[in-house]
Amino acid sequence: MDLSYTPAELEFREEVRAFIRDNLPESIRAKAGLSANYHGQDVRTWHRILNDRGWAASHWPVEYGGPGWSAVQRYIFMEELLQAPAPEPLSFNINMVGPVIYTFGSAEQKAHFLPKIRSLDYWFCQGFSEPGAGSDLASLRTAAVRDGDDYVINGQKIWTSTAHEADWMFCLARTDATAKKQEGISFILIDMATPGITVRPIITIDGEHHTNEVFFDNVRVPVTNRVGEENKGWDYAKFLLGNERTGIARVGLSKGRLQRARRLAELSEALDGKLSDDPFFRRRCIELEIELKALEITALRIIDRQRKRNDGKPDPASSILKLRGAETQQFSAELVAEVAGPLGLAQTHGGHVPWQEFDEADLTAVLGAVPNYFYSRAATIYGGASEIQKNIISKAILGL
Amino acid sequence: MDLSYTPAELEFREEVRAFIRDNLPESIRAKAGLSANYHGQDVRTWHRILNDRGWAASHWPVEYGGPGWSAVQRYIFMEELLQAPAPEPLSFNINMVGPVIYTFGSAEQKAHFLPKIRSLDYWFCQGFSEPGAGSDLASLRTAAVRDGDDYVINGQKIWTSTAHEADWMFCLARTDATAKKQEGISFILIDMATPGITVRPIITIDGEHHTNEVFFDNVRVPVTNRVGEENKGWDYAKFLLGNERTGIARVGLSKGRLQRARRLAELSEALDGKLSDDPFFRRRCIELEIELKALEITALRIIDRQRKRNDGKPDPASSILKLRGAETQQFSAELVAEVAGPLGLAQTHGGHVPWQEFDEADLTAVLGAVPNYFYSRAATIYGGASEIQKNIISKAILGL
Amino acid sequence: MDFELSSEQSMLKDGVDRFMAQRYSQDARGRFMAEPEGWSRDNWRQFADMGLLGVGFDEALGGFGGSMVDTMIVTEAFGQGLVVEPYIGSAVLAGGILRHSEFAGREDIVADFVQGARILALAHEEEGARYLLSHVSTTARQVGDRYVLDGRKVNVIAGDSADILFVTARVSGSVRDEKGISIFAVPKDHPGVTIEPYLGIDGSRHAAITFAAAEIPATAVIGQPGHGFAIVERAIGDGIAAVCGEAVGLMDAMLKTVVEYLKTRNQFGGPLGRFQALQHRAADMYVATEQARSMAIYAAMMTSDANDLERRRAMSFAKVQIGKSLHFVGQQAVQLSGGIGVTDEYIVGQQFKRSTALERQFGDVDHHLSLIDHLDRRR
Amino acid sequence: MDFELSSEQSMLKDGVDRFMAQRYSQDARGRFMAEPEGWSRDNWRQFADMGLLGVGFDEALGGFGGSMVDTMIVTEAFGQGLVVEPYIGSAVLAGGILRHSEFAGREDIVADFVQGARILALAHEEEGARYLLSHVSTTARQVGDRYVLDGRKVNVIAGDSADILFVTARVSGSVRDEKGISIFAVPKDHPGVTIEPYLGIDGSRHAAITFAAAEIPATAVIGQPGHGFAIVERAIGDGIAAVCGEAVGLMDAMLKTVVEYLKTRNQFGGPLGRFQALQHRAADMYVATEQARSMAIYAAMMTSDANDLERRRAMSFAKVQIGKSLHFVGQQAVQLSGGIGVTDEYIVGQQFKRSTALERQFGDVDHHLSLIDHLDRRR
Repeated sequence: MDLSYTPAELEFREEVRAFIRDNLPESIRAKAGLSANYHGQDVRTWHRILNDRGWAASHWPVEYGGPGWSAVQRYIFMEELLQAPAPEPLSFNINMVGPVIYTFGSAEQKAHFLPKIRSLDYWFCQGFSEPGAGSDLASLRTAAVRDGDDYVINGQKIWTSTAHEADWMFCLARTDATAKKQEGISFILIDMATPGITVRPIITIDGEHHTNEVFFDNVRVPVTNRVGEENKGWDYAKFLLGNERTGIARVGLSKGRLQRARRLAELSEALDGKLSDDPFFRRRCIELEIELKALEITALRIIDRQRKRNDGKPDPASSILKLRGAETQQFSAELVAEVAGPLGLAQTHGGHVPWQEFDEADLTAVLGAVPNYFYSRAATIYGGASEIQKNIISKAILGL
Repeated sequence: MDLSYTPAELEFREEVRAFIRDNLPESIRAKAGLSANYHGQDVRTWHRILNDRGWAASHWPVEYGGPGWSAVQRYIFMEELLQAPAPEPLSFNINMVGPVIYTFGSAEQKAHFLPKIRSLDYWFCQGFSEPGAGSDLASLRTAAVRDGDDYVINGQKIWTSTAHEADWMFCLARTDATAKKQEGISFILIDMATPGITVRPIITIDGEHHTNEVFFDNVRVPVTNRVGEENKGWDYAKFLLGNERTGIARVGLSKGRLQRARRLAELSEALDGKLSDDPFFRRRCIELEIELKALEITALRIIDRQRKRNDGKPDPASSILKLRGAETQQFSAELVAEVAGPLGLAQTHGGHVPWQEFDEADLTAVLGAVPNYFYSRAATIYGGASEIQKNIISKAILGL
Repeated sequence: MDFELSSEQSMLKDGVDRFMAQRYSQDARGRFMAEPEGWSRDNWRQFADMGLLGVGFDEALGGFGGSMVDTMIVTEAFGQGLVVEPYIGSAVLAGGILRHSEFAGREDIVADFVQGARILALAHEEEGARYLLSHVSTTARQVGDRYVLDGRKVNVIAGDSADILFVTARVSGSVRDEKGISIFAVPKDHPGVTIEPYLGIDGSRHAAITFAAAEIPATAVIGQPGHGFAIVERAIGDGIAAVCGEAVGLMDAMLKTVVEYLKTRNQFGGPLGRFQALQHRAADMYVATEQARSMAIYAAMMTSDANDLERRRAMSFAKVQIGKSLHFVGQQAVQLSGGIGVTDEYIVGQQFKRSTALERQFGDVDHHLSLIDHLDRRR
Repeated sequence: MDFELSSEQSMLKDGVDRFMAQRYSQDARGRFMAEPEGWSRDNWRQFADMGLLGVGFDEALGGFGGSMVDTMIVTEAFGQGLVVEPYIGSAVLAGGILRHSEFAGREDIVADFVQGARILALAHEEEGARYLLSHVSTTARQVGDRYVLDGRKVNVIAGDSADILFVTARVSGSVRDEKGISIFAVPKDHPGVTIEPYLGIDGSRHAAITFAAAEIPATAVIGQPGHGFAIVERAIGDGIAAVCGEAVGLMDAMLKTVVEYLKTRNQFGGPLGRFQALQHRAADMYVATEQARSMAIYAAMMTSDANDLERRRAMSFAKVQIGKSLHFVGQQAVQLSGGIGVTDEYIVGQQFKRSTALERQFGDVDHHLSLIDHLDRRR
C-alpha cells in the first residue's frame, strides 16, 4: 500500500501544469473560475489545443486517439485542469458518447464520428431527460418510429445542456411502445440541423443560458445513426452513466474555490480585523480542506480498485464521489459567496455594477460569487440526484 | 399578541422558585442534574412535598386535586423544576394514568385510585412496549383472556421504566385476538404484587437501572381493573400519549445543562487559556441558547393554541417539541460531556475514581457527564422516535 | 402572555392578504419589476389607502399607532408574495429614523409619508462595512453653518426613488467608532449627490449614492450631532424584525410550493411525496419555519425593549435563527423541486434568491453570532 | 500509488481476522474484561506467537520491520471486535517511545516486548492537560546522579500491568512548554510510585500513577534530557494512526450490525430496512466510514513524514475526520437500533461507548481543528 505518487507520476503532473500554464489562452484564464460554466467558444478553443497535444480523450484506447494514460494519470490530468482552473474537454463527447461509439458502434460510426468527436468538430449534447422523466429516466416517452430507412422522432427533451452550442445530440428514444419501461429504448445520434428540431433556452437561477428544452416534430433520422442494437439503448445508457465516474468528485474545482475564498477573505473586514484572521472563517476553510483530502483519497482508492477489477462495470462506491463531491462543490461555492458578503448582492449579468473599492481582478472575483452559489445547487440534482445516490448505496452496497 | 409574562405570571414564577429553594431537600439538590434520572426515593420524597403543597397534579381538574392553574402557569412550574433542577412529579402517575382514569374510569376507580396516584402512594409504571412492538405499538401481543371475573394475562413487556419501583402498572393487553391491530386492545391496571409477574432489570448504556422487562405468567387481574370499555384501550392510549405534550421539549433541562457546561468550562484549560474563553465553545453555547429560546417560544405558542382550541385532542405541532426538544437535550448533554473532556473518560458507577484536581462539587459535575450523554441518546428513541415525529408532521400537518 | 392577533390586527392581516391574492400573481410581479423604478407606484398608493404606510408610526406622529407586530403582519404577507416595493427600506428603515429621533419638521414628513406623498430612504451602508453598523467612512466636515459631505453609500433601498435621503456621515472619530456619526436629511436632486441605481441578485432595486463635496445645511442634522448611531441602531433593529417577518412569509410560501410539488409530481410510478426521505425533509423544513416564526415574534416584541444590550442581543438572536432557517428551507426547496428548482422562471428559484438576500440583509449568521459574543463580553 | 496490500500484509490480515473470529465473541470479551488486569494474558501470548507485537519495530531493533500500515491492519481488526488488550497503549504508544529514541538497552526491551515477556506503558497524560501534548506538570528535580519525580499521571493504558513505565516529567520551563520535558524509564514497583487502576467509560482499563519523591537514576533518561517532547509527539502520532485504524474497524462493525438489524427487525408489517429515511441514514454511515478509511490510510502514510509541521498537521487532519465520522456513525448506530441500542448488554451500546472514547483519545475534533490553525499560523 502506498499513497504517494511515483516519481513518474509527479513528473507527469509537472508536465500537465507546465502545459496549462504555457498554453491556456489569457482570455480564458481571466474568466476562469468566475462563472459556473465557460462560454462555448472557450471550450472549443481549449479542447482543440488539448486535442492537438493528444490529450483531449484521456481515457480512450490509443487506437482511437487516447494518450494511453494510467487511471492515476487521468485523475492527475483532470484535477490539474479543475484546479488551474481551465475548461475540461467536453464531457458529452469524451466521457459519454465517444466510449459508447467505440464500444458498441459500427465500423462506419467509429470511422466517421470518433475523430470528429475527439476534435470537437462535432459538439454533442445529451438527450436523455424528459419533462415526465427526471431522476426516473426509464419512463421517457420520446418516440422513434421506423419508416423505411429512417426513424421519425417526436417528443420533447429537457435539461439539454449546451443544445444551443451542439452540432449533434445522442438521444434515447422509445422504439418499441409496447415494451416494459427499460426495454424498447434505442440510442440514436441526431444531427441538430435536421428539420423539425426546436431548441428553447432555459435560463437558470444564475441568470445564464446553460441548458435547454428540445422539441422534435417529425424529425427524420437515418436508421444507420442508431448505435448498437434496436431496443437495447438502456444498456448503453447505463454503460455511459457508469463510465469514468471517478472524476465526478471534482475535488480540484472545490480546491480552486477554497483558494479563492481565502484570497478574497484577505481583502474583507470582519468584526475584529480581516476576515482571513477570523477564527470561524479559518476553521471552516480547514474543515473543507480536510473533507477534500478525504474525498481525494477515496477517489484514488476507487480508481485503484476499478483498475484491478477491470470489468468495465460501474462501481457503486463511486456514488460516494458524486454525493460528497457535489456537496463539497456546493459548500465551496457557498464559502466564496459568504466571503463576498453584502458586496455579493449586486447582479452581475446585464446590469451596471457600481462597486469601486476593490481593484478590478478582486472585484470580478466578488461579483460572480453569488450566482455561482445559486447554480451550484444543481450539483446535487443533475446527473443522479443525491437521493438517488443514497438509494444506490443502500441497495447495491448495503443490500437494504 | 404579547409575548411577555403578565405581572401575575411573574409573581407566580417567583413563588415557585422560592418554594423550590426552601423545600427541595439538600440531599436531592446535591445530586440534581448529575445523573440522568433520580433515584426512586428522591422522586417519592419530592413528589410528596409537592403534593402537600397541592402542586403534584398541576393540570388535573380541581375536583381531583389539581391546583387550577392556567396552561402558562403549568409551563412555568415545569420549567422551574427542570431548571432548578429538581425531580418532576412522577409523569406516569400525573400525566399518564391519572388523566385516563379521571376521563374514562368508573366512579369507584376515581375514588380509589386518583388520591393514591396523586400522593404517589401508588407508583405506576407503563406497560405498553413489547419486544416485537417498539415504535409500532399496535402490534402488541400480550393477551388478557377473560375467565370469570378475572382476566388471565400472559405475555411480555419491555422498556418498562421504573417497574422495579412501581406498585402498579397500567398495561395494554389484547382482549380480542381476532380483531384488527388497533382494535381488541384493553387498558388494564395491574397490581405489581400479583403472583406470576417477574421483573427483570435492563441495564442501560449509562450503567444504570432505569428500565426493565416484565413477564406475565398466568397473572389474574379482576375485570374491575379495566379502565373504560373492553377493546377500546387503543383510544385511551392515544389520549394518554397526546395529553399534556407541551412539556416534552424540556427546555428547562437543557438550560440547566447549558449553565453547567459554561460553569465547568471556567475550570478547564483549552489551547489558548480557559475553555470558557474559547471562541468555538462560546459560539456553541450561544447557538444552543438561541435554539432554546426559539423552542421555548414555540412551546408557548402551542400551549396558547391548545388553550384556544380546547378540544382535548393532541396537536400534531407538538411533534416539533418532542423532536427538537429531544435533540437539544442530547446536544446539551453532549456539550457537558465535551467540556468534561478526557476527565470524563473514567467510569463513575461502582468504581474507584482517582481524580483529585477539582474540588468535590466540580469533580462530581465532570464525572456524570459522559454517562448522561450516553443515556441522552434515548431521548430521540423513547416516547415516539424522531422518525415517527417526522412521519406525523409530514402526514398530519403537511398532508404528504 | 397571548399570541392571538387583536381584532384590529386580524383586519390588517385580512386586508393585506386580500391585496396580495388580488394583485400579486407571479406575472404581475414581473410587470412591477419592469416598471421604471423597479416597483409599482400604483401599489404604493394602495399601501397608503390601506393604511399600511402609517402602521409603524404613533398616532401622535400622524400614524396609526401600530406596534412592530403590525409591521410584521404586513411584511409576512409581503414575503409570501415576494413584494418588490421598498416597504421595509422606506417605511421601516427610513421610518425608523423618524420614529427614534426628534427634529423640527418630523411630523410633516411622517404625514406626507403616510399618505404616500413622499418616498424615504436610508443611505447608511458602505462598501467596506461588511455588516458592521458603525462602519461610516463618509465624512461630514463642518464649514460655518453647513456640512460638506464626501463618500459613498451602497445597497440603498429605494435610493433612486426617494424624495428624502437620510444619510449617515462621520463628524469625528475613526471609521468603525460608534461615536461621531451624524444623520442628515438630504433632499432629492441635491447638488453634489449622484445616484446610480442597480439590481440586486434577487431582482430588487438598489442604488449606490456618491457625495462629492455636497453641502448640507446644519439644520438638516437629525438628533444630536455625532450621536446618530443610537438612532440608526434602533432603525436597523426595526428592520431586522420586519425582515424576520418577511422571511417567515417567504418560508411558508416555499414550503407550500414544495409540498404541492411533491404531491403532484409523479416519478417511479407515483407521486414523489410518497418517498419517506423527502417527507422527512419537508418535515424538517416545517420545523425550521416554525422555529423562525417564534423568533420573528420575539424580535418584534424586543424592538421596544429599552435596555440597549438586551435589545441588540435579542435582534441578533432572531437574525441567527432566521438566517439558519432560511438557509435550510431555501436550499431544500430547490433540492426537492429537482431540475425545475434551478431555473430562473420557476417561483422557487425566485424565492431562493430572495431568501439568500434576506440571509445577508443586516448581517449573516456568522456576523450576528460574533456580535452576540461581543455583547456578552460587555455584560 | 497503490492501495493493495502486499502478500505479507494480506497474510497478517488473514491471521488477525482468524484469531478474532475464533477467540473474540462478545461473551469471550466479557470474560477477558473480568480477568484481574481487565484483559487476557493468554491473548497477549497469542499476539506474541502471531508476531503482532513485533509489527511496529524495525528488524534492526528485533522487530519484523512492518510499516504503520501493518499496525493499522492489526488495530482495524481489533476495532471490529472491540479488543480490550492494551495493544495500542503498549505496542504503539510505549513502543513509539522505543522507535523514536535511542538509548542503551533499547534493543533488549524491544526483544522482550516482541516475545510478550514484558508489558510497557506510556505515563504521560495529566489531569489539567485537556489534550495538550506539551502539558507536563510532573517535575523531575536533579539531585546528584538522580532525579526526584513528583506529580500525577492519568489515563495510563496498561498502567497497572506494565513492567516498565515511560514517564514524562519536566526538568525546566513552565507547564505547557514543549521544551524541558524528559522521559524516564521507570520499572514496576519502584519506591515512591503508586499505581491506582480504574475503568474507563468503555470498560477499558486505565491507571492513575502518582510519583511522590520517587528517585530515578539519571541513567534512566531516554534521549536528550529536556528534549523528550519530540519523541512523545512521534509516539502519539503513531498512536493516532493506530486509533484511526481501530476506529475504521469499529465503524465497519457498527454499520454491519445496524444493516443486519434493519434487514431482520420487523415493524409496521415488514423489515425496518424498507424505510427510505433509514436506508439513507445507513448510506450516510457508509460514506462517513469510507471517508474515515481514506484518512486512516493517510495518517498511516504520514507517520513517517520527516517534516514535523506537515506530519503533525496530517495527524490532526486524520483525527478530525475520524472524530466526525465516529460521532455520526456511533450516534446513528444507536438511533437505528432503537430501544435495544441504549442497553448496556447489546453490542451496539458497547461499540458506541468505545467510539465515544476513541473520539476523545489523543484529542477531540475541536482540539485538533484549533491545533491545525495554530500550525498554519506558523507555516
